[in-house]
Amino acid sequence: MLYLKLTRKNFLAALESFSDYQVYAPKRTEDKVRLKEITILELPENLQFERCTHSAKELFLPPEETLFYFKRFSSAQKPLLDETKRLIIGLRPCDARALQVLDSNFLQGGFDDPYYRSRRENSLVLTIACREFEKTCFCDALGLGPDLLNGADAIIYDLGDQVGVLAGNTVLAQRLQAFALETKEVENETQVDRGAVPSREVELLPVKSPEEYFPLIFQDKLWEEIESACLGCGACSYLCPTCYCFDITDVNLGPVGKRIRTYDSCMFNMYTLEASGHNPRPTLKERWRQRFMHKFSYIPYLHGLLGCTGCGRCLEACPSRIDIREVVKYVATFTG
Amino acid sequence: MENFEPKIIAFLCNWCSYAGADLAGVSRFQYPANVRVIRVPCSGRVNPLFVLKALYEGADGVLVSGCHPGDCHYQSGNYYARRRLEVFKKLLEFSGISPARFKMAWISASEGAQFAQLIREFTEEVKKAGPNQEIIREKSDLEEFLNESR
Amino acid sequence: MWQPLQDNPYLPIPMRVEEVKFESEDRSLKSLWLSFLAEGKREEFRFRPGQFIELSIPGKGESPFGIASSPEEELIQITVNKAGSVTKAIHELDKGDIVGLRGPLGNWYPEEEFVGANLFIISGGFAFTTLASFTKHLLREWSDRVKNIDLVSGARTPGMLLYKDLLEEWKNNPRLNLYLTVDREFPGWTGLVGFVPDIVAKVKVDFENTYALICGPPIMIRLTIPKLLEQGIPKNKIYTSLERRMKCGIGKCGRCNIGPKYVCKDGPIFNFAELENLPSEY
Amino acid sequence: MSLGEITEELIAKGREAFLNEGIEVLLGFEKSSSGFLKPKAFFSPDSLKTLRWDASASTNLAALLPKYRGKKIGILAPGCVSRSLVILINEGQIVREKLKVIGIPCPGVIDRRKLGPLKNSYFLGSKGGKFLLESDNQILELPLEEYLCDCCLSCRYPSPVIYDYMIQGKSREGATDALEGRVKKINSLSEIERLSYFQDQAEKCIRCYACRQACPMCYCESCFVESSEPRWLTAAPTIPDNLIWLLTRTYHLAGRCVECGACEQACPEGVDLMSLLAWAKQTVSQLFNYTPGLEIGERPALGSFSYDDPDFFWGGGLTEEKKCCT
Repeated sequence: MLYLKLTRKNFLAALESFSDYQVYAPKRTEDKVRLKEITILELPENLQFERCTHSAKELFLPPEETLFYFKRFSSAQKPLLDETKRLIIGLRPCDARALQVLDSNFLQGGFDDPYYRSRRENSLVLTIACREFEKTCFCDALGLGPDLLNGADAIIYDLGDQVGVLAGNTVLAQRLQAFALETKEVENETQVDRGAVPSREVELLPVKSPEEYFPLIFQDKLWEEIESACLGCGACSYLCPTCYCFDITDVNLGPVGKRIRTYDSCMFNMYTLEASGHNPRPTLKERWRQRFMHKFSYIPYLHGLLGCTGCGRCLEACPSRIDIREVVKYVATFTG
Repeated sequence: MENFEPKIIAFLCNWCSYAGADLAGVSRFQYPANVRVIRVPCSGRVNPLFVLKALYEGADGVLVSGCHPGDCHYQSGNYYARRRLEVFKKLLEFSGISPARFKMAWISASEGAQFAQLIREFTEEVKKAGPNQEIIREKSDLEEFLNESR
Repeated sequence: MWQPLQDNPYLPIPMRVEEVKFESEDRSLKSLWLSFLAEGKREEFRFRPGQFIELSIPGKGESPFGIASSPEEELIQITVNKAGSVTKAIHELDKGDIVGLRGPLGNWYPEEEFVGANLFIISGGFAFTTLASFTKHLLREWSDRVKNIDLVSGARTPGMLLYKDLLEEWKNNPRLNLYLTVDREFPGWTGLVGFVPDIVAKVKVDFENTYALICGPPIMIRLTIPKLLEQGIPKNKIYTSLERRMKCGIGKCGRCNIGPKYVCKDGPIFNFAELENLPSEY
Repeated sequence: MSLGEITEELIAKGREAFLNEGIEVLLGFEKSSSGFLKPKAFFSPDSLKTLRWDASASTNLAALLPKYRGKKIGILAPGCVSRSLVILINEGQIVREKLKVIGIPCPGVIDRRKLGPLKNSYFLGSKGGKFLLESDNQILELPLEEYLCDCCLSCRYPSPVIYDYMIQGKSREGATDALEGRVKKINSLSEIERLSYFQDQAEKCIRCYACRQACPMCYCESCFVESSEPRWLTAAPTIPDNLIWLLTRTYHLAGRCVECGACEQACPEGVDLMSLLAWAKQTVSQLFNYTPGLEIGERPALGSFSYDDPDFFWGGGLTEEKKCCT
């Protein structure tokens, strides 16, 4: 990886060479901060962006997406791939980490999701190192940190009047090199000047190894305790950057129609309800078991990385203020 | 929009209003052809979701017509309908959907003339309100594919 | 694992309905035989007994169905129970209609493992589709490499027994001991009477070195397994095909998992040793 | 009503309900990791140590009842929750004998939205018209009145209408016109402005259904949004689909909503739900002189009728002359 130092002006000038890219950055409307399309000129020189309340998931797995158009009773079909080029700047290391979790589902495991792949391959993700911890952040409690690249195309460190850019993407590195004051080939984040990185002592969450969690799936009493506060809504899964479960339905207009993909949540009743009326996960006990185990056991077991990035969005969204950190601790101490 | 021809959906109760509409036809009363009639057993059967779904799919006006209070074949169907649809009509107005879009009427089996008059008035009102843009679904991409696939 | 037929696993392959046939008196079960619209697609569509497909009715949706035809047959056969909006639409299909198909999906019965062993096939109700495909393929291609084959097929009434013409054919097939049963006495019924779990206990089968393949409603499976274990068949030699609500069929939409295993991608065929250390979410 | 007293009394009444009345579960609150209270089902008397109630209890506990259907249930109930229970009894969802209601005279509950940036600070507790927050390790003492939900500000029934036990204390007095004010503000807008206001609300909605799950009146086995035959709206959170969701939800609550505000507290996207519901309550009470959830035995407003209901139908209640024109 290449580490480059540039003045702020040069860094923005370098970005102008991506003129054929749509630029997205976090923008506040009322009490929500979401990724909005802006022009490169509108990028603030201090490169300070608020943390998005809706994660970058909405650009890679949109709440609604057309898979293909069809003509009923005929074989006419027209798939719709989104190939717009996007440059997304201002995300945080936890968002980049979340994209790695989404990649593990959509780009590995024997099948390839063309819709997700075309959005992922046509996007450049530039994160910024966090200046301070939000009250609900806990990435450090999971062993991650506010200054990691986490597979992003580049991370921008605030070095006062300059910026330090650790570029994982070679194309981006070359374009920045022309404007750089200093460049250095490095192995990882520890070898670079990361400016003022916030740090606090934090007690690591007692996350177990994936298989250690398996026996817990038979402990009804544990999940009964966790379930009691949950209302069974989709707020946590829709706002979680690593929750990718989706539903597929058809929308018609006379003889034609389109098959669309929309969000779904393991907390909803219809999620596993079978045509016979049997529901293998009838109550919130089984559903909370699925939610927790999927992030802390199944994804690590199948793909080798935690399904939770410590971004804390579910803490803010939950109507019952359920705190997944408490659930991790409680599960670790549960003796049945 | 003078050449705008509104699409109107009418839910007519089978025992009175449907018969009234039939009488209007038999008696050769003239009334605009914009209305598409859906027969329902009683005005009490009309679920406000029918109205929202009709507007969502592209109707410009929705009419619900039943027997005059007291004449209902099922005794109380229209009384329930009266409370429900009045609250619903006001809800549509409160949410900013043009009041002309939804109309409720009592038409008995012998009021063919009134039915024709009702439809003439309602069509005018909807024409004045213009095409439904308040709650109509997004169709442009599907219409485009429809033309392509022809 | 199978080869994706094309680069977009969500895009159905256009098919034509060649034949339709009601399989049960109450017309709730209907079989369809499908052919590929495009030339050469049938050769590309290599599947093994136990796999399933997602049948797509544009405008209604998609549903998963086990493939009932054996790999040697030209047409793809599925049997559909009328339950929801998609299956109702499928029941209204007729010869010549165009539908879509995605697949073949999921894993298959591990035939290599069964070589040299006895096979005890148990089917209940209309879950006979993939087992029918397996048995047809077995009798046509490789029945010489297994010892004896016993098949128990049960249903609520004689009219509900699936693939009656196939069963007739197998009645006088020396290679196969066929036991048909219905839940209670019916006029003109000459076969066995009783629930599948009881018949399984009564049937004299050599349980030494035997693999059991069992598909049917959950209650039947739950009552039959202990009977098989009592006879000494180990858990890893009892295979079943699980039912689940499915959407994508390729392990992406996250809904059909049991523990870390996706029924659509890692299944639907599992043996009971595998199922033992998974949550009892099925 | 200082924090301490009510807690001891709550636990005492809870134990009594378990031991004397034989309840199997008590629906109450306990402190969450953020200090704000979260709903909790207590299954035994000695687990009641963590039972709490204060001004951060923004969940309507009646919404948790379906989870423990068939059991004998104890429940903490300020005014709005007790009225929800009355409606659930009238609509045949629960049986009065299976309920042990611990009535709480309600001082009002804090609106998370009004906390703004403070909403993620640690909530220490509420006491006598004040509440304490800890943010960036300094303690803030804030007046309850300025942060109460609009529902609580304009609440006319803060004391429980049905109860088996009653906690000492005084409910909040002086109902203001906070909710009516919001409705008036919207009514003062032009039709186009009203439409764009509600289209903006529809645009915020992500259809996570937290409002539905938080509402005790939304107990349907299968909600109309999950119906596929017919499919009323698509699963996509577009503005027209979300308008169908918001309007139909409001309509289904007309004459049933007790204005507890739990839906607005549950909504993660800040959608204005209470203006629609306050309008519905106002309209139903003006048209039919009906307030939901006050007596056991009353029929739902839109589930009943009277012969002299107002009549705005074309061709109805018209003068004789208009009716017989050709």
